[in-house]
Amino acid sequence: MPEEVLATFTVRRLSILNESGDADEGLMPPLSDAEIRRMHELMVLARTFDERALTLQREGRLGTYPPILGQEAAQVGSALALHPADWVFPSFREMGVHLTLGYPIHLLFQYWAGDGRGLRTPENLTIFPICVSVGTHIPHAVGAAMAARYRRDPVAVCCFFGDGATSKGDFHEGFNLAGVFRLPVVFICQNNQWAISVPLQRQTAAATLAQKAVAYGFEGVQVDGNDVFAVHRAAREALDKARSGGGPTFIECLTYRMADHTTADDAARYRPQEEVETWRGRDPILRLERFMTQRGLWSEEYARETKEAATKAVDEGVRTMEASPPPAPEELFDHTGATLTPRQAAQRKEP
Amino acid sequence: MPEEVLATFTVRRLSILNESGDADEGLMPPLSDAEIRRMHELMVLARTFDERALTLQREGRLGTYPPILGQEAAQVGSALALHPADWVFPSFREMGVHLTLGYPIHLLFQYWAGDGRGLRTPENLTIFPICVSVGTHIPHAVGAAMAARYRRDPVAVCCFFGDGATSKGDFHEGFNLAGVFRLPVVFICQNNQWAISVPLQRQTAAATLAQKAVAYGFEGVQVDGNDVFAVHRAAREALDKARSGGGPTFIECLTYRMADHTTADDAARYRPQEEVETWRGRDPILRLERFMTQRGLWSEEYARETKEAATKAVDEGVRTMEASPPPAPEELFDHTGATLTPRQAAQRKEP
Amino acid sequence: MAQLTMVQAINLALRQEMERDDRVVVLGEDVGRDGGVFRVTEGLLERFGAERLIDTPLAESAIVGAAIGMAAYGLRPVAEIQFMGFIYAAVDQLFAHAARLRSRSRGRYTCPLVVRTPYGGGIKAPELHEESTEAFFCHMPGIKVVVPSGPYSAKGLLTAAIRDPDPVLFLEPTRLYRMMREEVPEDDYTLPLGQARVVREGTAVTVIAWGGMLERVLKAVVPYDADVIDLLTLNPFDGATVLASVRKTGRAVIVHEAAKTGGFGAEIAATIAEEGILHLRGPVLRVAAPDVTMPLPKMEEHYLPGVEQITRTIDEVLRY
Amino acid sequence: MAQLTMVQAINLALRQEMERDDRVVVLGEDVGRDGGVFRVTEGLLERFGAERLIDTPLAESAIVGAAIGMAAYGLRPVAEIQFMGFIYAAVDQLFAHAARLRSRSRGRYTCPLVVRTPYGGGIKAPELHEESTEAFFCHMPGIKVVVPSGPYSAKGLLTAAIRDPDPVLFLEPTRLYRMMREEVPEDDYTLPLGQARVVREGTAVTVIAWGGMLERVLKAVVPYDADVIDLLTLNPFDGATVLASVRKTGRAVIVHEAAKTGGFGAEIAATIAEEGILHLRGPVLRVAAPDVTMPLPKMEEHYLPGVEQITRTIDEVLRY
Ligand SMILES: Cc1ncc(C[n+]2csc(CCOP(=O)(O)OP(=O)(O)O)c2C)c(N)n1
Ligand SMILES: Cc1ncc(C[n+]2csc(CCOP(=O)(O)OP(=O)(O)O)c2C)c(N)n1
Ligand SMILES: [Mg+2]
Ligand SMILES: [Mg+2]
Repeated sequence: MPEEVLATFTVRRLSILNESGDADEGLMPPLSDAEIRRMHELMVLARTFDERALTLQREGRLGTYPPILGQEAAQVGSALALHPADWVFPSFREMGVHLTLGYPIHLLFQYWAGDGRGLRTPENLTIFPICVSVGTHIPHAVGAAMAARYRRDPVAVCCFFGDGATSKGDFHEGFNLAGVFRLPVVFICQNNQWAISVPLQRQTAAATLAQKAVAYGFEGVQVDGNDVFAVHRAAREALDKARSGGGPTFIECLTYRMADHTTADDAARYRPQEEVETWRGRDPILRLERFMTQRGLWSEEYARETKEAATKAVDEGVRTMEASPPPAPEELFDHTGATLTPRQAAQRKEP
Repeated sequence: MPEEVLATFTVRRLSILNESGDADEGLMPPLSDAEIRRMHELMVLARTFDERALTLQREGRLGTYPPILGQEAAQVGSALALHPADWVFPSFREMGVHLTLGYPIHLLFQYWAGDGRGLRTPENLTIFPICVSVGTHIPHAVGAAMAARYRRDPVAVCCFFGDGATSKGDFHEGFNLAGVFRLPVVFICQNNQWAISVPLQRQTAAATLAQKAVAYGFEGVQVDGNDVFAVHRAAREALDKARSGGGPTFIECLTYRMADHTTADDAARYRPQEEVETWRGRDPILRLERFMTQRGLWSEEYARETKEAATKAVDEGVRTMEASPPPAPEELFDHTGATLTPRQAAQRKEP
Repeated sequence: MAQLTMVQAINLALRQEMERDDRVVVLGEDVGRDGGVFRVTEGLLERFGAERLIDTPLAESAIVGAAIGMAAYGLRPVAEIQFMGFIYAAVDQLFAHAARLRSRSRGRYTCPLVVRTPYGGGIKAPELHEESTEAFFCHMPGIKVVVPSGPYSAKGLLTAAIRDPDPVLFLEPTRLYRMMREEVPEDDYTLPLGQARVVREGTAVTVIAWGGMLERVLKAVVPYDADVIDLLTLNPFDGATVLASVRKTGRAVIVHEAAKTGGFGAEIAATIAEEGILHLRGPVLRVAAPDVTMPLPKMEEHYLPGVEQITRTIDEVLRY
Repeated sequence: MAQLTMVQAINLALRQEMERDDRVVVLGEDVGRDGGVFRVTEGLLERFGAERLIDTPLAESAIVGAAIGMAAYGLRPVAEIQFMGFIYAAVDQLFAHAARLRSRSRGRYTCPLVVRTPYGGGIKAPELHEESTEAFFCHMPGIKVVVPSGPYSAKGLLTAAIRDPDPVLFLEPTRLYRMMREEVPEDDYTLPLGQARVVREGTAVTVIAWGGMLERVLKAVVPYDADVIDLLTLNPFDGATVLASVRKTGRAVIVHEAAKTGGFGAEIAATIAEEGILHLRGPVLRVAAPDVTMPLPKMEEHYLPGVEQITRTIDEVLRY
């Protein structure tokens, strides 16, 4: 139909660091060498944690666990852009975010071992409990942003989720609310291209997830999710914008789920190994290491020390987790409400 | 951020007939004089029905009623593009659609009088029952489209809703499904710019509703919803496309709710009378009449006859409705399931 | 002290809590400019501004979901669902999140949230505008369910609900909104959640009801020597008061307007059958709607339990 | 005839119904290529193609909503919700639509839809993967609720559910998926919905259970002279069988793994208190989880009713 054009929208993609480790200097976010090393160390920590979690699970010491392999740049790069007072709403596959923010390793392990006490966020952090029900935490993040704005708190709210979550009604309702009230919230989608066995093209007919922001009247951008600099830059700009009243942003980090969905899954049933191999070449840590080598930030010794430090921290986390006594049966009743109902009180006493 | 452009989207607006009654001949859909008169007659019937419903409500002969005043073009124009085998999923403010498709007037009145028997669609029509819960029928339409495709039936499914419905999770989930499976469904939003007291700009930060289709990877278009030719053309093209395997379309009909939300509402509490007055000048029937006058399709006599025919049909509808005996108490139990449960059977016998 | 309708009493409770505590904010569809479709929030926008009287888009899951986020952040949101028939879309947020935030975070985050919604039949409204499915919500630990039965209890209970540290579903019997006036103190008062009210004392039969049915029960019991209990809070419900009465009377009739099977009357009857059976002289009877969904207005009086049906059931249990 | 697990029995039922009736289609998350996260739909994609084994986007409300549209159009959709903890998002579609389509349209449109979902505890799965909130769904006229307790009943009931002209919620006790094998006929057979099964006859006490609890009940009752009833259909439930048994034994214990308050045990107890009380010798007791939400794996055995708790309760009621 020939008609009047009302509006035009473009969806952009940001990438800074390519697979060979070359960075576009014009786009590089301002990062000191120490900060770049910190990025790398955290990504190594995340991977070390993840490897250990898989081992522990195989040994029956953890329950079902969702690996983060391949998503370290998206998680560490974005989490490093957060301020201490910002609020974070994770889904269930952002252990790299937790680790970057200093969530105690033993608590993470405790949670994945099936012990709810691991979800009690330490007082110095404002991370919401892991959300298992996909996408349903998005409205919580939006509500927190409403509250932060009402309180005139100079904070941003940051909400993480996967590509599958973009299909949920709560994604839509939450995004729409964020748009209407121009809230200080940044939505970060780790588009790892799979939701269990459902590939992106069966999740949505949209060519990008970033373009979904068009529906809500705010900005959406795609970044190379395996490029820690691009992720960091996009997150930093969006969080600054949020804190300074510029409203919400949607960041799609295009990445890849290198491992099975969880330890209960067998991805070989539904996806070609070649696809995984292709993405192996795009490994976010490898890429950063190549960059660091070019910059003279990498050495065998540094690498060994980094891995050792990570291993040590993870070892300690496992030890602390396993040293903590199992929950007592009465703890069942501890936090349903501020006080027990008469019936709960009676049930608590039953043998 | 300077970045690579991944994709560009445009949102277009179609209008053919302006307020003075001039039509863009290049855009006019192919309509015979008789068809144009039929359009007009149906719009007059819709308005006559609506006026009568308000009177009956004031007299206590109907229950709460949502007027359609001002939305006749959006309803009649689109419904006239439907084929008899197409499936229609209305919300609660599409009596013009019902009337165009030949839904018995007395049943419409009966329903709005609070008698559920009015919602039994006659066998020759495939109109779903009125959906009161805003937007929640969108997935039903999508499911019917899936079924139609599975059956290789050459039909389209057409789903109607308002601007408020675009905020609901079910809008999103349904649209996404329609996109993924490229289903034969046409979504028609009557954007009458108000959802009770909430104006469009508080419903969404998107500049148009049409652009929401970008999120789902299919086409969205805005049409002048008070321009019966534009609505008809857009609906016809979209329905043809759907029937021939081209996938879904979203049509935003930009119109205006001229009356209160329902007879239980007082719009003067929340919106300026001037806005209503501005839109009065854009009356869809007036506009068509101006066009018909230019074309020589309009005369005092024709107008009188049209109004009389409409009044007669509506009178008859009221008479038939009021002549039907009230439902018997046992009818409560008639259609909960194909058979009564033992408890229902016992309850049915209770005094 | 003034004679107020329930609408006015609720409005007053909201207004006073908002004055008292700047953490209290109200959100929902049409609650601001329009003052709510029943005028419950009338005048509050003018008094407290759009930051505290938030007209939301049409999205029930987001209304409750955002309220959860606000509550966790430290506010005391009062969310309105325009009619109970539209709360089903928010059940996921209520059950998977509001009810569990405290336990999920082992006490680190809490959810002091009130969800208000008009509920119940008898107002000749369209489909889904007269639901009374309170029982659904009484099977979810972590959520309190409160039902006032008049202006006085509405104000006292709503105030208590807003101050409660955990999520409360506050069901407002629509039929009572303007049906009666009661003396409602301007003063700050609360009625404790979880406590039933003995409305009338008697020794021959215990009649238990809540919300919109109480008024019919009180009409029905006039000729009887009946203990009448207004439950007020359904979850956690006041089993002690119910059992004390049944121990005295030996007979129990439970009245609710929801469909019988799986209604909240079942829990009360079960509790009596479990803990009070030795004192019973006859069956525990339920007066309830039949097992069909709420019909449209022309049929609604065939659906809702009427005075006569209550009377007949009391007569029946008195035969034992 | 083969010894099958429940997963295999359900798979067989789906396969046979799909062979028999081309109206039957399956939709849900990961049901196609992956064969379902529990492998319940394994091999069906290969057999029936992507048009009948539909991998949907991650959207529970749309899964049920679209299935309603398909059913109304004339198909017989079987929708899978991956875990019961995610069905809450589909409650609006179930309650406002699936349950009411027939009555809303006065019989013109119907909704022959099955929603299958794994449910119940005891599998050490993450949060929201072990819900047993079946009671919610038993208070909604128009929806049947069915719970098999083994491979044989799973096949017979699922076949009946698919052929039923109205919506059926089919809850599959996850713990039983691979716990036991039973003889399951290849032949076409159905078990009638709404009919309980007397699993074991006795005269001293009636024990009523369903789904995952039945196995524990059968362990617990070994030393007792107990009638054991496997409810199989919760809504509409087989009151006649329950009452006949209670009339015989005079004692009733109801066992479910859901939280006690408002659980479906309440309805059974209430029915007994209403219609069977004259035959009772003692209280109607419920063995249930405490009034808290399902905890994470480390606590789950503290939550779920165990054999010992059932035994203790039977002992208690036998004291009367
Ligand atoms: C509401 C809901 N439905 C279904 C599930 C089961 N489930 C767990 S993860 C998952 C896929 C999630 O995909 P995505 O959002 O892309 O996140 P990813 O797993 O890739 O990190 C599904 C279907 C769930 N947890 N929540
Ligand atoms: C899910 C739901 N929430 C709330 C309501 C109450 N309500 C009825 S109509 C309406 C506004 C609808 O606005 P819109 O979709 O623009 O349709 P319009 O009334 O303008 O035709 C509201 C909030 C409802 N019917 N359904
Ligand atoms: Mg994913
Ligand atoms: Mg509107």
